[in-house]
Amino acid sequence: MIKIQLNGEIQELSKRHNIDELLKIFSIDPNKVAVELNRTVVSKDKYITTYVSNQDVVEIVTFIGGG
Amino acid sequence: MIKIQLNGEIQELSKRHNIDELLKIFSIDPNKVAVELNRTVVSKDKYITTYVSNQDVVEIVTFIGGG
Amino acid sequence: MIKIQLNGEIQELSKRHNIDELLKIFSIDPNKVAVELNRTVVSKDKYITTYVSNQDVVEIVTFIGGG
Amino acid sequence: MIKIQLNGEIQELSKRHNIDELLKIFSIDPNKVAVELNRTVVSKDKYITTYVSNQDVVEIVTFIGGG
Amino acid sequence: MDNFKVGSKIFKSRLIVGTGKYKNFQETADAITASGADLVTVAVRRVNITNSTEPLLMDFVDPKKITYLPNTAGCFTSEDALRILRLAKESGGWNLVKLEVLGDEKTLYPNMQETIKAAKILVSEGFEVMVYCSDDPIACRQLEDLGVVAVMPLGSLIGSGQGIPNRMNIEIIKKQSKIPVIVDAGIGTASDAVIAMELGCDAVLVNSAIAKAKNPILMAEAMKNAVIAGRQCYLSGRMDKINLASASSPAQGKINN
Amino acid sequence: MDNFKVGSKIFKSRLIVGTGKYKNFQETADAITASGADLVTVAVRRVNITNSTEPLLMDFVDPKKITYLPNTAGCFTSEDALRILRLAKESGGWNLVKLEVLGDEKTLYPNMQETIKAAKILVSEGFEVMVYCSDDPIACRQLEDLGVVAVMPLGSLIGSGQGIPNRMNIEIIKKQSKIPVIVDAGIGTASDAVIAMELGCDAVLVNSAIAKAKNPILMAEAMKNAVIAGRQCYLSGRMDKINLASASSPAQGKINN
Amino acid sequence: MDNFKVGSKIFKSRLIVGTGKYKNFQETADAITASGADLVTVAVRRVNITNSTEPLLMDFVDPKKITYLPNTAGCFTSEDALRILRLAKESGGWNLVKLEVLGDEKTLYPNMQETIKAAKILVSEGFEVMVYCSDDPIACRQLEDLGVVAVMPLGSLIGSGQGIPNRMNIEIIKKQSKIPVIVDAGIGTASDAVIAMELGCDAVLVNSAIAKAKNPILMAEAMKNAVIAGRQCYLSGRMDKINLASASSPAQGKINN
Amino acid sequence: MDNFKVGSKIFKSRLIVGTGKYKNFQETADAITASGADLVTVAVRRVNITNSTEPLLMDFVDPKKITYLPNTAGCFTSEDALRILRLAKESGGWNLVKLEVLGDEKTLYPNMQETIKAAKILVSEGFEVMVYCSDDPIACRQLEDLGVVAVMPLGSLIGSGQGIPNRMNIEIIKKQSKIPVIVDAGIGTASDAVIAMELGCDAVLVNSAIAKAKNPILMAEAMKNAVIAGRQCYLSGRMDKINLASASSPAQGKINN
Repeated sequence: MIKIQLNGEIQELSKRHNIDELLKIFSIDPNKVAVELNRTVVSKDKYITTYVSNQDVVEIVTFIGGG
Repeated sequence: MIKIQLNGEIQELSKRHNIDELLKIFSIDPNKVAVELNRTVVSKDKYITTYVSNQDVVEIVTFIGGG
Repeated sequence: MIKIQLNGEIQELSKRHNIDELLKIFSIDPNKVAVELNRTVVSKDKYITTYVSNQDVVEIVTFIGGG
Repeated sequence: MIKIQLNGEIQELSKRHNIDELLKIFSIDPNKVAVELNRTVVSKDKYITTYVSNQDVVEIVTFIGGG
Repeated sequence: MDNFKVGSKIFKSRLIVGTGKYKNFQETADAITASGADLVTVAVRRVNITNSTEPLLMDFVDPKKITYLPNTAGCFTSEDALRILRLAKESGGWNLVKLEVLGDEKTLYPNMQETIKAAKILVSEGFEVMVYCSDDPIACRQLEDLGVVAVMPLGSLIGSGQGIPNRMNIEIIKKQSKIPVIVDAGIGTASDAVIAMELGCDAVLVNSAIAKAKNPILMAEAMKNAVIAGRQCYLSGRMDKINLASASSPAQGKINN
Repeated sequence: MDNFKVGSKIFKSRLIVGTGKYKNFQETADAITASGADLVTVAVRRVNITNSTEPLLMDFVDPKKITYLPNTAGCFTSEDALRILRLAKESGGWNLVKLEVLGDEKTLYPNMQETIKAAKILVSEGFEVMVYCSDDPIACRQLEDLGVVAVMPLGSLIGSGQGIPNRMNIEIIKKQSKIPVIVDAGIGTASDAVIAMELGCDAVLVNSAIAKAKNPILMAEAMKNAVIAGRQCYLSGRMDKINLASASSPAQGKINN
Repeated sequence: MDNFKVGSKIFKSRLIVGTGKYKNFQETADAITASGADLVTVAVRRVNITNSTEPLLMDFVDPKKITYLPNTAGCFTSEDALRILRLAKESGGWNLVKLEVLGDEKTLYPNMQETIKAAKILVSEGFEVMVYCSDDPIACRQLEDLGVVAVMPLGSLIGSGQGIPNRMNIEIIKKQSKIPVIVDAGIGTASDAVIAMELGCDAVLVNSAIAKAKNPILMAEAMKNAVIAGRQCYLSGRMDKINLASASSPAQGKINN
Repeated sequence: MDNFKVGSKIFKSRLIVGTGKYKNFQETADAITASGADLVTVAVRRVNITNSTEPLLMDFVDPKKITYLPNTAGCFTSEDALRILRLAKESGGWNLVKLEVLGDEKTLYPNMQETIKAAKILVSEGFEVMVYCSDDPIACRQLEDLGVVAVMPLGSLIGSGQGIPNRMNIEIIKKQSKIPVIVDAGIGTASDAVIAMELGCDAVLVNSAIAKAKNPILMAEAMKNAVIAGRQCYLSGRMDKINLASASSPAQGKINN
């Protein structure tokens, strides 16, 4: 049982997950987002090998309308 | 007893008056106004000799603020 | 032998001509011009019956570029 | 005999002079100018005690018309 | 389709072009084609008696395809203007004409007294009269009441390219008019034409801005697109101007919140 | 063809549109189509964790067909801007980005100190940086010297629709720049866009003027034609303005001579 | 001294003020004093029969010290205007009058047809006529030829405070006129008055801009100084505008040379 | 009294004049007198070694009566500017100085990066710094936060006489500033100065517009009155602009009612 801050909100995970699993949990299409772990961008090819730990801060972003 | 239209309103006069009397009746200073009788200007020197008759239309005007 | 003023210049004609002949003399296409005889427009259907006399003033105009 | 650069031009002096003397030599009113010795401002109270040496760069400036 | 109706005629383009000031008739024809205009102003002048073989505008711009709008350019009295337009009518059965009676050589500003006098007569003779006029809303209404088919207020002096300094007058004229309002004179560049159309005008007349451009043909195309853009802009209803900034991207969802 | 080249990319349209402020994604997509733009700005924001099924911009505007230009709208420090653009780069391999570092909420005027700081770092990280900036010719040159691929001076405040009050600055910037100059912010109507292009700008960025029009789709089309008209006008070389009138019809040949 | 001569009269001030729209007669009088004006417009209206004791303008503004300029405000026909001015003449022997014949209630734009008609008659009756008119140079010349003593083209609509959008017309009118040209209507702020004078106008008429200011008395003083500044500026001949910078301090003598 | 306070000093006049570009020192002195200015900018330059008898500005304009404001005109780096002002300070104990660091010869536009750098140092050395700057509201706030005593945004390019194209920026700067805002550069005519003051500016700096007028002395007086008029206008609160007409004479009491 770990706690992370995901997009500004606390989320509880049963165990440490890698980014790939994390996206699946929230059913997010990896091709449409970018992920930041503790203020560092995680490149797509590291989604499997990168695990989130307790207290980690994760941001998952996408493109929206903007001027 | 005659009726005249004075500045757009019907006024009753006991008898035919000249302009000079007419102004006095309404206590109007002759030096501050101009008088029109039936659409013709009455010059100041004719105030004594010019009489208003029944049905006459009289306008007494002065200067007011304007742009 | 008659003299007319044509478009501002004196022209001599062997005899009285109608407008139709006049245009032919100067090889002008009737369909591209309008004719004025002594300041009155001559309608196309009167070109045959309208004759120019000595001293007449004739204007033959067309459309040119203009703003 | 020393050489200094004064306002961009080489000047020869018979000997080392202080700023006060220097101004006198060129008959310049001390109250109307400021003096810079080797890019450092010389305050008026140091005119007597500040001497120019060979190779020194001196600027003497005043106020002129400007926008 | 958003056609342009004036008098009894309907045109595809809201850009009317003049045919003066071009290098030659070929350039005139090419510019008209590039501009997409189907209504062009023309002047009435004496034919060359001494050389009747010299080419005419009609040889390059076919009046059956492009409607000629005879004008009275250069007339300084109502009499002259009437004389010209009666000839124009005869020469091609033209009914739709552009009246302009000028006040002086220096400004080419309209003489509205003479213009109104001539308009009255032309209407009575059955002409469909489009009138070059000042941007005076009252004079424009008087012309409309006389029965002219369009008012053509000047944006600025003919051939000056100074644009439309007094936009409020043009707007007032447009708001009050039931007949087409066409900005005539003063258009110097594409944005001037767009502004005229944004003000709600029904059409724009352009001559010098095209003929006097370094590249008249390309400028003719620019004007075509400008008039279309201005019309679409007017129809779509512009945003309000505001005095402070308004973000185009939402604040919500910012990662640094 | 008169294409628009910025950095290593080439675009057909000189109209760049923003994707903010629309009623919904469908309207956004329709407006883009009507505008003819092939480069559109987008913002980077958190995905909705709680409802991952809600539609995304990408579902309506295909990044393979329309190039996304990630911006840093809402960033007030260089750090925030860098963070956003690094994420943007990762999320789609985007290299061409729009940097904007704002000075305050009220004006959304750029903070040029922070902007220049961020631009320097982004260039060093291999980004192709287009920069929203003030209309300060010196700052624009400093940005160009840093290696940005385009300067985007504001016409007036973001979303204000106030147009381009200071045209001389834009002209000076254009004349001195080897990289594209794009008027960003302030365009409120079609004529504003035409004026920007007439000043010689390489492109125009429009968002509010389209999204906030009563009919955004028609306004998008108006802007498309406006940018084309302005570009053609610039290329064709406008007539000179003159202070008096110049007749469009010749005096020669007048019957009343 | 640079006096202002109109008709047979000479005035010290080139600022003519209206006397309408003030809170009361005292404020009117104070504003006139602050403005330095020695010529003020007044309207002609019926006296109050039912209460002849109510104060009159004359009780506050002495016509012996300040010249009254009777106007025909509110007249929409030449007949009405003639009637008013004939009464005005009688009421104080006034000869110098301001003619205005309006075209409609909404714009208060002059009806030039009626204005010219009335002007002709007034001149023949020996009036010295100053005429509120459009900024139409031809109509202004026609009025001058009729013998009016001053033309008073509007800057913009009466009471609109929109200033002088069409400066070229005012300049043309000034250049061609031998009689005084006075900008009437539209002045909304001090700079508008200065601009009118910089264009070469002989005087300016202001009413709403003073009466409707938060502090009318101070604004009256502002207008006084504005007209003086504008006149001096016109007489001194402004510098030319240039398109690039020109240093105010000399390069020569710089220590870093 | 409505004095003008900047830093620790108080001045009577809100018109600051430059002393450059005059025919000679006598004209400079006469213009200053006519302008009523008690604060004038001066440049720092090498004395003429070869001819120390040639007259100096000080011989015509007494620094005890008229405060000299040393500027750094012609400096393109913060180092040069610092050097000049340190000399200026010594030469007369001047503390109140005008900093300008220019970006290039052609535009004389400020280099804001260098300007901010120099301002920081000057403030730390105890100078009271007035700063010539761009009309960038964010940069102006940064300067205020650094402790400068006045910001002097350019209206337009130095010596161009183009006036104040971007009025919104000046207004924003004025609204946000606790220190005086002075429009510097670009004033070409009296109305430009009035407009600057109407926008709420605390003072105006004028040089070329006076020195380059045909009659500099009269123009100096014009500018004096212009600044007074503009200030009074600002304080009195102008009427609102309206889009239609508003009669200045009452309808009530009309004889034709």
